[in-house]
Amino acid sequence: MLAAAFLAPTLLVLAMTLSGLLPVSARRTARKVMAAASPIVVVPGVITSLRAPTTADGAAVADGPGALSVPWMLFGVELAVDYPGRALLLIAALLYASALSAVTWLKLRHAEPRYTGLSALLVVCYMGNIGTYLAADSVTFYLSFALMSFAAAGLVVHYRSRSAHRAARIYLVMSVLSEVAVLAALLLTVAAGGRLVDEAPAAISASEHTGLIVGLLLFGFGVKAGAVPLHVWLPLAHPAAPPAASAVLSGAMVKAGMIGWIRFVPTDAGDASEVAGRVLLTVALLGAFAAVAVGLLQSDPKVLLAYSTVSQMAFIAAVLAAGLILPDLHPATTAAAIIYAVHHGLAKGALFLGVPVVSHYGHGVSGIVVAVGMVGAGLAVAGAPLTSGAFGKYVSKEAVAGISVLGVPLDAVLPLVATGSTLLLMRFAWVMRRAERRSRRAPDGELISWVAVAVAGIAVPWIVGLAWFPEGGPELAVPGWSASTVWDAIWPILLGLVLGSGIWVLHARGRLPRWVPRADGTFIAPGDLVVPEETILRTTGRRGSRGLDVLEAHSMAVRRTVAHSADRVSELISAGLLAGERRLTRWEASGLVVLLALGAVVAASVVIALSGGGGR
Amino acid sequence: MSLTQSALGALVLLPLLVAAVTAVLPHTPRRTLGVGTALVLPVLLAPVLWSTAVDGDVVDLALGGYEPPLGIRLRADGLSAAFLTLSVVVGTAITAYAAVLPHSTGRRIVSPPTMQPEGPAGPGGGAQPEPAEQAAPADRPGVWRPGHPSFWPLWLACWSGLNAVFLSGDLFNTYVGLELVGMTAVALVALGGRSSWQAALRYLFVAVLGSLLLLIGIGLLVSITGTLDVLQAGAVLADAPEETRPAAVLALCLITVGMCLKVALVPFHTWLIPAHAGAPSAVSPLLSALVIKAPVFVLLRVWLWVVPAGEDLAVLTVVLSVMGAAAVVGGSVLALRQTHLKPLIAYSTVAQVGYWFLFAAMVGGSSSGSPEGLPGVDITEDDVVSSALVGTVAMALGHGLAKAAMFLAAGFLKDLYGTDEMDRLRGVGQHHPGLVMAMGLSAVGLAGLPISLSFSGKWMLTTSAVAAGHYWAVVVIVIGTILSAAYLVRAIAPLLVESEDEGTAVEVPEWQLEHASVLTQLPPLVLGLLTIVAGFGGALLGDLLTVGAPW
Amino acid sequence: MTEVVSTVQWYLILGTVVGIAGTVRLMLTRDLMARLVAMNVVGIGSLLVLLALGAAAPEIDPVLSALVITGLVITVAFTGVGAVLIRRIEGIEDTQEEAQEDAQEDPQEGREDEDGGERG
Amino acid sequence: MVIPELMEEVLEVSGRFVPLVMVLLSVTAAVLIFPLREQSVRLRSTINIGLAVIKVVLVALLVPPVVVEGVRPEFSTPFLPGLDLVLRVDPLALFFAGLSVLLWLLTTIYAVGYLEGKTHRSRFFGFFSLCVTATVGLSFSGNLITFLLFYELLTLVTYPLVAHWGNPASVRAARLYLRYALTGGLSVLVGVVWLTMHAGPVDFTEGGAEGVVELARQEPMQATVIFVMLVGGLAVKTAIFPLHGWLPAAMVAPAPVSALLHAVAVVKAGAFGIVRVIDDVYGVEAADSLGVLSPLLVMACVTVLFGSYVALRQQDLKRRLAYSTVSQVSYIVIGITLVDVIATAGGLAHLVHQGIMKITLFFCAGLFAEVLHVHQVSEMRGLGRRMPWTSAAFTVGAFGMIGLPPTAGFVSKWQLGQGALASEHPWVLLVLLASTLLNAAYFLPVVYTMWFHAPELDDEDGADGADAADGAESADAADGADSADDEADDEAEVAVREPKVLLIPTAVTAVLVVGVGLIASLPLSPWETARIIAEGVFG
Repeated sequence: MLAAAFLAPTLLVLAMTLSGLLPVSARRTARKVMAAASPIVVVPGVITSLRAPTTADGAAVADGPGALSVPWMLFGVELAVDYPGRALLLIAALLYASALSAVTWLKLRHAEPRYTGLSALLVVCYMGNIGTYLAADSVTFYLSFALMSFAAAGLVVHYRSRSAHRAARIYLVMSVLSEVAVLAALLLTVAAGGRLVDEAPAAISASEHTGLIVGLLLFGFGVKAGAVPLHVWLPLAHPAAPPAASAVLSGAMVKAGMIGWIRFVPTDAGDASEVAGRVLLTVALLGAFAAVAVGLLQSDPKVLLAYSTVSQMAFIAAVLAAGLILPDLHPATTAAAIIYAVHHGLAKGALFLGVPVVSHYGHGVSGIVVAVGMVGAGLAVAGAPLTSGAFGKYVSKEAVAGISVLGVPLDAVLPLVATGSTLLLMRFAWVMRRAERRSRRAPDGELISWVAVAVAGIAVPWIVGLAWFPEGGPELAVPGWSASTVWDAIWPILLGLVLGSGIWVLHARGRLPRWVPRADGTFIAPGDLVVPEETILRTTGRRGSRGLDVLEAHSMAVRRTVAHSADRVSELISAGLLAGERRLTRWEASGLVVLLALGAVVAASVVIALSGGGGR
Repeated sequence: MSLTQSALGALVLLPLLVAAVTAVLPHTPRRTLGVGTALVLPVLLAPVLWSTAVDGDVVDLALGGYEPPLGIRLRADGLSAAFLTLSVVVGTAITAYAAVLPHSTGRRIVSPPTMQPEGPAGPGGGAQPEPAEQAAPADRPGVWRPGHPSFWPLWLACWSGLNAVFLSGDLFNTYVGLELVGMTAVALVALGGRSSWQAALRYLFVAVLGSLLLLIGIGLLVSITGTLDVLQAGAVLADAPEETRPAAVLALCLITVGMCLKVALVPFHTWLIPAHAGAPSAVSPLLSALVIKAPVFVLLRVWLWVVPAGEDLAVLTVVLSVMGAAAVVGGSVLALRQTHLKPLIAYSTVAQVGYWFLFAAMVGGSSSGSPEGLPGVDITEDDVVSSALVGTVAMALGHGLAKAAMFLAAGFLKDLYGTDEMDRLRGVGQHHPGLVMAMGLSAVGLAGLPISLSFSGKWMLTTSAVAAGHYWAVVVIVIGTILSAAYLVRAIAPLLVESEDEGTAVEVPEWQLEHASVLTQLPPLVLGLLTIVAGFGGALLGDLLTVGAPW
Repeated sequence: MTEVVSTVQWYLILGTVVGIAGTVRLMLTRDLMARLVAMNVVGIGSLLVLLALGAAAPEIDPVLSALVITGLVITVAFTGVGAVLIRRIEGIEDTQEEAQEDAQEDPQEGREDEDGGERG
Repeated sequence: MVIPELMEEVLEVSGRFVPLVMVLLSVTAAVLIFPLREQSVRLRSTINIGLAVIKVVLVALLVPPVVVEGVRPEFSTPFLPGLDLVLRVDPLALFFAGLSVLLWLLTTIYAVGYLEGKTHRSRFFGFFSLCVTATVGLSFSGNLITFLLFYELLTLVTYPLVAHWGNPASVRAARLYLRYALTGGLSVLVGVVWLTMHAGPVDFTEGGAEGVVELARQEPMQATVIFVMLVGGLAVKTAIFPLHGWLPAAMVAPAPVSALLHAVAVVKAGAFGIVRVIDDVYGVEAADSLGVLSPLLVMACVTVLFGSYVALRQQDLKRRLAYSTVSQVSYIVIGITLVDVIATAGGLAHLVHQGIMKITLFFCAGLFAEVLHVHQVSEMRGLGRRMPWTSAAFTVGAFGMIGLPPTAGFVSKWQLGQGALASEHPWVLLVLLASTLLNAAYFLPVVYTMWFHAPELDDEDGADGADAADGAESADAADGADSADDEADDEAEVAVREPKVLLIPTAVTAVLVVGVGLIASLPLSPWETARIIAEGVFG
């Protein structure tokens, strides 16, 4: 079944490709049928996730249905479904299935342009994405990572608009940098003996280049996970993609960076781990709040959601960083990160998928359903009690107890992220409420998939956190119903609500101070840092290339001069020879030469005759 | 007299006889007889080659039964067999070419008032219409026509002379053969019409001077040794008393200078360019491929078989090899500067001659830098000389094959298009793929690139140069190879490129193109292929040359 | 090595001097006819040398005599060819008429004879 | 299992003739083709392709006995006094010969289509066959002199191919090529002569020829000079900086010729020669102790970066590919000079991998030029829509060049990286990564433009008419054509017919690029074979 999880999408994409051989009309039909069938390819993945056994400590059972070894492929492909893989596989399958059905189960006139191609790309991304979760050897991991990264560029640029092109360009540049960093790190890891993912952290910490490898890993996966300041592509790419694609980008793909950290960064590498943890924690906290600040100033709902993703991923990063700083916490932080990731993936997926749903179904009876769903998802992201968000936040907070930043305990800082989320989501709700409503249409794949994800967002995190949680794993704190627990979950949200309402009231009355930037996406453009970066790069690029042009011109000039003088010299030589030859061609000259030769012979023989003493 | 021996005699006498007969025959039978001879000679060659190459015997024949010192003695050892093979192969190919394309044999004047005294089907007349006739006004009595019937007797006599030189066992014979070759060669050059007469005369003077020097040298040797026989003279000189040595050296010097004149070693090469370039298309290849091989052969004989090596020859060997090096480099550079095809090829001959004289350095012995005694090296003096000999002979033979093909092709183009200026011949190669292919193959041979006989020769020569410590020779060979590749590309590449400027392109009447049938392209192509194929015969040649070798 | 020697040496020296003088002339003149004559002088000089060499031995060497005779014949033959060529070349430089006459008398036959003579 | 057994018997009986037959087969093709008339297309193609297929089959049959059982069929004949021509089949020989014959078959098919209706085809295919003769001979050469012969032959027979169009530009380029190659060849020649003087006829022996090793021990100075001459000469064909000048110029040749120059014939012959010299003549240890490998490594690294950098600055597609070749071929040299089993294997594997990838790219470039007259990178907008299959193949090739998994390029790059880390020069990893970045920098924009920009059509109005195909997808071989959608009518208008004869070989190589990478660990895959060879080299 594990093999089928990969084979099914491969076959589908192959079939879609090969249908290009058919005549035009047949090709169109075939592709339409296949696109409509595409959500089915996740079924083996779901089954695998549900049925694959894990051992008591969360590892995959060797020789079981949750492990697969293909020794002839590449350098031996190893796949294993362990606890993190299983959990993430499930949400990935759900998200992708929803995205696919949102794209394909529509009336033709409602569908995206080129939706069959989009669905094929989604399927490819799916393969790569679940590959990163399930890979048990470094090469396979890299393969999946690269596959996903590059296929996603197609999602980003789908609309072909100017902004989509810009987003895709920046996305590709960042992806390539991340790929190279990851490649370098993995090469070093494997060289140190960490071919299998299980052995990788130990190998890294035993290697001579631990610091370097960890740095590369932080950077490489940081790009993918949207860690500040490497997040710049994210607020551009996620909004640029079609909503369904944004859902998987935000919900599943960014988790590939997280799983990379979890799989590879060693905790027992002493200083290296600690430094890495500190660095990660710093940037994570910075990102978690800065993203909120920047996000609040945006006006595009999808950009808002993207910044929310940056903030949420920073939250996860902070949790993981705690595990690096205090290795004892590691099992707990990892588990917490997984659960949080599951929750966030579904909730954020629901929000992204909800953007078009609101505009299409956001009135009348269906509007109520939609509103409920969206608010639910939003509350989940904010971490309101009873929601999966509360579960994730609670688990995380428990896991990081014992770490402090600048003297403030981390578990006291993290809830403030929820405040930020609340603010962002209020802004999101505000923007969405004013968003244009299009003509209503009959329930179709868009609505169904949104509903499915929203429902899954309620149930799945609990399954993952409770039913599947490995018995031998760290002790998992489940939020109880004590007042303090509930209060802990609620106060950040309330704080956010108060702040947000305050701002809104001020704004509504026009009392906002003049210096406060207006939230129209102009004060700080989406992608924040990327704007100056782009400018700098463009300038240096232009200057650099001009400099190189000059250099090249000079080297060409030198070369030409050298070649020219060489030509001159050879010309002189051959001209000299030619002149000599011309002179020699005259009979008298050549005769003189002959005479000289003969004279030399005679003279020589006279000398020999005299010295030899012999006579004729 | 065994079959082989009679074949030996016939190789010399048959062409001579046929030459005498053709001289008194009308023109068409001359051609037939010539072709017949060319068909017979390979058959005669076979037994000779068999007994030298396979059985390893030296074939000996005293003509008319007279023994040395007076008798005419033919002897075929390995060296003879090698050169003889060249003579027969190239000779046959050129005969075929001349027979197929009679107008390649020269130009003659006929008088229109008495309208074609030999009839239109004469060997020169061919079957083609003659537009020149219309062009020539009636009041101009003399008209140049392509084709010259005298080619046949002259060429056959020349062939006989060549074989005589290669087969002669005594110096007298060598001299006579060489004279026969020289005389007929001069006459053959003169067949090229008005423009070639000056060149022929110049050639004549040089040839005579060279012959006289040879004659004096031979006389000196005879007066010392009392015999004309090569082997006997060599044996006598080897044991000769010290006081005869200067005379022997003087003889050697005279012969060497004489032969250098005839072979056109730089700086005695100036006669060669007009002679070879101006000769008719069927003659240039003969001159370049065969005629200058005769003096080379004589030199090899005298240096290796007759006069024993000694310290006192050191200066001479150095001078010769330096001249050789100068020829390689200078000839190649001058070839690069030519604008016409045939002079370019003639200069290439000058350059090639240089290679054969690098051999002198190897005969002169090893320099101090020789790698003897280094790990894995076990070279003796004899090895150096013998591999140098193999190399030189291989290069000479390779040159013979390749140059014959090259000159045939160039002459063909010149005849057809009326010019051999390379700029004007742009793109004409498109009409004659076989011809260009032949030129390409022979260019490989001339440049000494693998796989070709010249390459094998260069290899052996380089090896022995390195073994003898003459590293400079390697440099010369390398430079020569690069330059030769350069000028050959310069010669051939334009043929393949369409003319950029339509105005300069030469036009060829349709009938002439038709006339340039596949058959005419065959001889150069075969020779070109042989150049390449013979490259695999290096080892065979090495074995062959040990037959009757002086060591 | 008695008084015979001196005679022989005289001849040798004479031959050498004649030969060298001829060569110098041959090599340095532009006049074709002069060159042809000089060529013959060289021939005679070398034949003198050969004769002297033949005489140096205790008894006259027949081989050298044979060489001399052959050399003589060959020189004559070459002179003939040379003469024909010179005539033609000068003919070109002279008037048109002459050149045509030269051509019409089919000079090849003459040359064949010379070849034949050489062979004999 | 009948066939291998049969093959074994055949090998026993006529073993020594097998390599000879391989060489002669191509000569036969040339001899048969040269005299053919221009018009007899079918006969010529039949001869060409038929013989090419036979050779592929022969090589395939030779693989099991030679690689697995260690049989070494050998043919030798005297060439010069004391020197033999030796043809021997060993795994490395078979490795290279396999690449040659396979790609040759494909290129021949491509060329048949490419040259349809053009002039001088008999000449072209004749020299084409001679070219493969030289390459096959080169691979089976059992000693230096044989190698040299075929090496020079290769130079000569490629000259008419480069000059094929007969216009001044191509003749100039061909002359430049000849100048470079002949000079290099002479350097090799002198080196070989010198070496032969000291060490006798140098047989290729795993771990180094005896005499040469001895020489290197006793006369390191001379051995070094000879090494420099040999490798310096070979480096010309390998286009190692600064001897690469001819390669971009030679781009004027017909596309199949460029393809084979870059993928198999010329460039690879040089690289193969360097492998032979280092591994089988000097032996890695001896060469390493001479201290000549590190400078060569540095040169190769400089070439890798330089080639990529210059490629980045090219706007002409073929020139960009040419400089990419300059860069990529030096990977092989890097692998060999790192003195490590894995690195050597990686380098050797790249010999084959680069060939497959580069030939794909050149096939595509040829198709673009032929069908739509696209030569500049800037003209490639929307090609994915107009020529989906070709674009897909190009994408696969480009991803291979960048070294993305699971393409063949990834396999060799990964192993080179591993080898570098295991060797004494871990810094080479930096070069590899920098090159990856540069490769991405000059290939990704091309791929991106192809797929995600609208084609420039005179009658095209919509800006969003571009085709939705996954240019970024690397998983599937000939993907990217999954484009049909509601706008299929539009597509039918924009898409052009891609000639099948040209497309099929292109598709096959593209599939191979991914296939070879995917099955890297299967026995007898290029990578596994390279590993076996490398293990032989290091004893």
